[in-house]
Amino acid sequence: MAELTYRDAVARGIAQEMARDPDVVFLGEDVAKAGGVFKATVGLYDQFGPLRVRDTPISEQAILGAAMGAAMTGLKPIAEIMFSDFFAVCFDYIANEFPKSRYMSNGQTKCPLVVRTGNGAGSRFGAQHSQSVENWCMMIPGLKVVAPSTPTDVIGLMAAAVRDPDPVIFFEHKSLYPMKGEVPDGEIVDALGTARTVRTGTDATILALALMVPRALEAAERLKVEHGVDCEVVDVRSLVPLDTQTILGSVGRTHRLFTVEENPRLCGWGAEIVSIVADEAFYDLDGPPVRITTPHIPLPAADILEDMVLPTVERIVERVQRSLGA
Amino acid sequence: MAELTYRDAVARGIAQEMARDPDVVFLGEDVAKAGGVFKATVGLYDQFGPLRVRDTPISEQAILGAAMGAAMTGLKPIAEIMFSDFFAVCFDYIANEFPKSRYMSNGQTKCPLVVRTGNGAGSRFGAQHSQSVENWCMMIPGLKVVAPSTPTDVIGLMAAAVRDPDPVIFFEHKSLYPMKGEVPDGEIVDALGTARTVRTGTDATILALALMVPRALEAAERLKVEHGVDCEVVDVRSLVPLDTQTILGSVGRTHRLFTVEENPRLCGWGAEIVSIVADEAFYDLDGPPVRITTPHIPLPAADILEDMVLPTVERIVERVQRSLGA
Amino acid sequence: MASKAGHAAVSMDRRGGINDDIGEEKRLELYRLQVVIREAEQRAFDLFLQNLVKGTSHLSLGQEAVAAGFAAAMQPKDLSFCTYRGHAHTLARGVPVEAVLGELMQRDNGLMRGKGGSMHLTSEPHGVMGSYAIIGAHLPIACGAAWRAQYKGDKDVSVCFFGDGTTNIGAFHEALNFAAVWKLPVVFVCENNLYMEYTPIGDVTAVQHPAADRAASYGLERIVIDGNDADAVYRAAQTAFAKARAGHGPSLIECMTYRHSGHSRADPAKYRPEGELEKWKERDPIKIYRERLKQFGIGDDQVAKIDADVRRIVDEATEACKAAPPPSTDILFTDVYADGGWAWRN
Amino acid sequence: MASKAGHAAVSMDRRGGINDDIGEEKRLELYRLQVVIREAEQRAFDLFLQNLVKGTSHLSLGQEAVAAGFAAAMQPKDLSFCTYRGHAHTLARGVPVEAVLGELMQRDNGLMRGKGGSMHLTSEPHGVMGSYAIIGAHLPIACGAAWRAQYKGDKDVSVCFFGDGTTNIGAFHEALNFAAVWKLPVVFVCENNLYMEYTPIGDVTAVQHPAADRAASYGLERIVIDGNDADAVYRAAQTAFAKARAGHGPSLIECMTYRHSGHSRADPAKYRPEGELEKWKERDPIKIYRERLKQFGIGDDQVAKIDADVRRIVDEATEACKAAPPPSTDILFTDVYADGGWAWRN
Ligand SMILES: Cc1ncc(C[n+]2csc(CCOP(=O)(O)OP(=O)(O)O)c2C)c(N)n1
Ligand SMILES: Cc1ncc(C[n+]2csc(CCOP(=O)(O)OP(=O)(O)O)c2C)c(N)n1
Ligand SMILES: [Mg+2]
Ligand SMILES: [Mg+2]
Repeated sequence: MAELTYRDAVARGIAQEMARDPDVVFLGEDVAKAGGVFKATVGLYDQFGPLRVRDTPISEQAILGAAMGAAMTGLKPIAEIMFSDFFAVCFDYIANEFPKSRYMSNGQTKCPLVVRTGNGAGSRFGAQHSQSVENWCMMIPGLKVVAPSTPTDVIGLMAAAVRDPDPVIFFEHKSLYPMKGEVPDGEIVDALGTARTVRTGTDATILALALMVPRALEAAERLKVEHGVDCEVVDVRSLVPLDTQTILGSVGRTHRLFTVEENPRLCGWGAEIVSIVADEAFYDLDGPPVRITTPHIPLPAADILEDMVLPTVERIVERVQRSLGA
Repeated sequence: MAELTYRDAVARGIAQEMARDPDVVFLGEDVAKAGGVFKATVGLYDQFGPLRVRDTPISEQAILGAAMGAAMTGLKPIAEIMFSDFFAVCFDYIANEFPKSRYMSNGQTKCPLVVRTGNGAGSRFGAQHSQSVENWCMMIPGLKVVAPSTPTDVIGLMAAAVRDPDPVIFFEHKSLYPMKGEVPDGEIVDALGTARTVRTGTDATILALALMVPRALEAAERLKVEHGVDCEVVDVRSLVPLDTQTILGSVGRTHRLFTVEENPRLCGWGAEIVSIVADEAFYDLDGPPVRITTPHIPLPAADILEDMVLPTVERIVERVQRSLGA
Repeated sequence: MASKAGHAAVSMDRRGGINDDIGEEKRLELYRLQVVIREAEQRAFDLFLQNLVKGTSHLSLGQEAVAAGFAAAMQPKDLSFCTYRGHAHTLARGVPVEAVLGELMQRDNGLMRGKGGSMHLTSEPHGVMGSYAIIGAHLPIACGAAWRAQYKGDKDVSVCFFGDGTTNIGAFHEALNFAAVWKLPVVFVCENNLYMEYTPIGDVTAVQHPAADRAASYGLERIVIDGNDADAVYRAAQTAFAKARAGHGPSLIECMTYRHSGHSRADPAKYRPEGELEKWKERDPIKIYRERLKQFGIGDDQVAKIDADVRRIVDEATEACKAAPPPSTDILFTDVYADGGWAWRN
Repeated sequence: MASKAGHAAVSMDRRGGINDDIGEEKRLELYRLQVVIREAEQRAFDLFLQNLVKGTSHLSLGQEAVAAGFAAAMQPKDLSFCTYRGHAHTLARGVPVEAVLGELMQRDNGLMRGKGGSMHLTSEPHGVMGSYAIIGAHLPIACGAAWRAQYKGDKDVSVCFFGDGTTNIGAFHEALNFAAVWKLPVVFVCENNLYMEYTPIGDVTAVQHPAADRAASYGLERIVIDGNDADAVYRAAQTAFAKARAGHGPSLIECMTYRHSGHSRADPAKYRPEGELEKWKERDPIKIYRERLKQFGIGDDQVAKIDADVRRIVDEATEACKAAPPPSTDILFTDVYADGGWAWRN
């Protein structure tokens, strides 16, 4: 066991996979010599050299297109898109190329690649550098989508993503980069498609992702201490495949559902999950499922404003408590 | 009154607005001299001339960027993106520029433009030319999003979109282009943000959009005749603003909700609406809200395959009837 | 015209064959490939008129020399990246006519059993790594395949075909710069047929030669060739492939050509000035090549034999497709993911 | 170097002023603008060290001559489109220092009251039509504004500033071709400061001059100027603006310059070779311009007066910002839509 930041876990996860498999290559803007603008890939260039860790021009389409072509023909590229907001300048690969090629070719082609990206708010970067865009990817058939919340999960899910034969979009949360956690020694390999129950409870299920997980956990503690409400907290981790068994199982026990989503409200991952639960577990529900999201507005830059829009511990506590009438 | 195709309604709607306001201009690929690849803009070039109706290079980013710059400084551009799938090559404007500029500038800038596009399946064009991507836009704060299902609505909502001071994404359904309808003479101006109840009923509410509206209507007729189930059918028309009053009002009367969505399932508009209804009208619901969607797969090209994936009248009938136990 | 070979000296060798830089065998292959494309595409058009080709389709009638010239210069492991207008390039790599027509006719014997459709022809075993229907998308993808070759020390070249209109989309620019900086073994082939869908390329492009006049932006040589002359294409391809295999990076080749039919099956091509088509038909690549064969002393009988042979293959393919069932619907949910299925949940 | 003016002959006029093509008044303006930028940016950096500037910020220290030279040549109605590195261009159009620093410090007196942040400075009344933080996005947008001018017969020019790294993204290519074909009154200004974020532009670009060496791709003249010499910039701007206003279309101008600080506040810029910064500091645009003023006989007292005046303005702005409250939170939900609100439902 060692204490590691979420940031350093990224480099360790990539290094673990690059050391294992010479077909794993890594490309992106300023990722090699400079170690990335978030310093999340420091050391990889020195360890694996300029042929495997490559700086690119500011050409996001070329980055993702090249990753795809390499993946189709035998490599296992990891591509960085610096901020997830920039998916918008290379969205064709994410929406139309990676996820459709295998199907359209009736299984002839493959696309084993990982796109990792800095996602989420909290850095006061304003509306074009702070978005949570997991739903941009979740909505596209043919992708896999994960968003770890801890350093250990970063490594384990990175390994799972790199080893997965399908295109995986890997969301790192920028505000979690400095977060520390205990990480086991040795190889860590996790599984896509698995949620994790991070707190058991009986009164309600709270689903959260990435930065919202620690907030949901803290809210659950406060709900317990201050209001005697015992919440189960599930770290969704993987949006596609979605671990509906864990989610439906939890709601089946607690009979109430809350989602804590950083994305602006409309068509967020919580909407999809609520629609699944409302359909398949309607009679399990003792009250309305409630979504706690960032309001449907662009993100403001100023700290005081940004802090007001993301779901906070207070807002989660207040909303759950109000709903449960506790 | 005159009979008009949905296709011709597009040109009439645009012409109505261009005749009214000299600041309305129109640009896109092959839209001017050739009248558009769907022949939906035939005649505009002749009527309004080469300065107002302009052919562009295959440069979707330039098209939308230019539309935005023109809109910010005094024009009211209508831009065509030939197939909605191509939003993926110009998504930055849709996701990051149009909808955020006013907010980021604290209200200093404006962006009154319309992006119209051919959306949806049915033409056997395969996975990259057949998608329903309304949710790609609905999920972005700051946009408005409409998808008419009739010729009259095409004209009325086009007028509303052009006159609206915000960016509006206007989804035309490719399979509806040949559809005919009676259209009133004279100017037609509709309102964004308004759903329309196209069939009243008491047993369940069926929400549908674009091509799914005639299918939902036909299903409702069959449910009535064959199963004695009386469904209310609501043409959602406008995803943003969303007419939650009409939707919640209808569910409040029928106590059951079905959505019929052409989009692949995850994070479709129906998910959002179900999550709203489940939260705000939970105690109105007599049973699980059910989403009838295209399965979460890329679209196949072959007719026999494509016909199997979109929600059909049969599937709607079967699903509603099974849910209602009728 | 950067193809420096020009008309090489001809010398008959002892066996009566042709011994210029191309040679009889290659010339017959070039001819055959062009005829295969011509006949199969013409058949596709006929079948469309009979309502047997569904969806859209984009023919290369008139552009056969480009596909044939490049394919004839390719090694088996070289890779093709095509557009929606990709039947020609797919056939040129040896994909059976039946598999192509079957896909256009949406039959179970189609190359992708109807799942992809005419715009997405893909045959991994033939090195056809896909046909892409979003303008420009495959240029970066071809770079990636070339990167793999470079990284692994493989000697294959990735060849990426696209149209004149495609030079104005962002991905073109990103791919060219990327390929040049990384010195990738990729060859970009612009088939300049003078039109995007219905708009003349000159109306929307700042330079006369939309690809070649931009080569310098990527440190590349300016290359414009006669895309209706299969020999010229073949020579330019050989030069570019040799450069790529030697590790000297990408090439961008603009082939001047013309499509005889409309953009897609729905297009009667009324936007073309009168006489333009006729003028280009005089330079029909197959006509040119028949003359070329004659000029190099290849007999009419050999030509006739190829023609008949191809006709028979296309006829048989047509019959096989007509007889083939529609795709079995159990493939609808297969191959979304690598596990063969489509499950997005557990 | 395409700026043909060079050093024009100098002649003192009767009043002791300077009478070359630029003139004393304009020179003092050019100097003042550069000093305003230098002082305000330096202050922003100091305030960052005091933890009073939040979020990110991208300074133009060392690049002042570009902003000043263009702004001094612009008419009031001309429009500026900037990047995240846009403080300089915003200040150069006359936006008060207080409004800029207030935005960086996320105060209620900020230009956008903290809603946009340092990367999105916008001041419609000053013609600053936004600062854009997605690389390349604003080039097409500037085309659109220029299209409006062309369509309406307005005589304003849209001026679009961006960096060397931006020349490798697709939107650059689309915008340049679009502007050239439509002959739009837009001027594209590439500030080549040799680096993208931390990577030297030469490492990732196929040509030496990332903008100028591509001008021919769009039928445009190749223009590279000394971006640290405000006079050279001013002259190039005038030429380009005159061309645009005359209806002769766009220009692309590459200004060679250098940023003295890191890419953003978080960057210590360790990736630069030793001595490079020092070499460029010898060509500090403000130093150059002080010498220029002297050479043209403008007295030290005038210079000192400007320096003191600017210092006072920046000091006062700093105090005003420090005293300003944070943004009132009731603006959080305003101005998503034109009705002033954010309602996505009824
Ligand atoms: C991004 C994108 N924009 C537009 C289209 C529609 N489209 C299909 S083919 C075509 C014309 C392409 O012209 P060109 O590159 O010259 O190729 P050609 O069809 O002439 O072979 C267009 C505009 C598309 N498929 N993708
Ligand atoms: C599409 C996109 N990709 C990447 C970035 C991240 N990024 C911000 S500034 C920058 C470097 C830009 O370099 P250049 O164009 O030379 O401008 P400079 O910062 O030197 O002024 C990068 C890569 C971005 N903002 N947008
Ligand atoms: Mg063409
Ligand atoms: Mg730079």
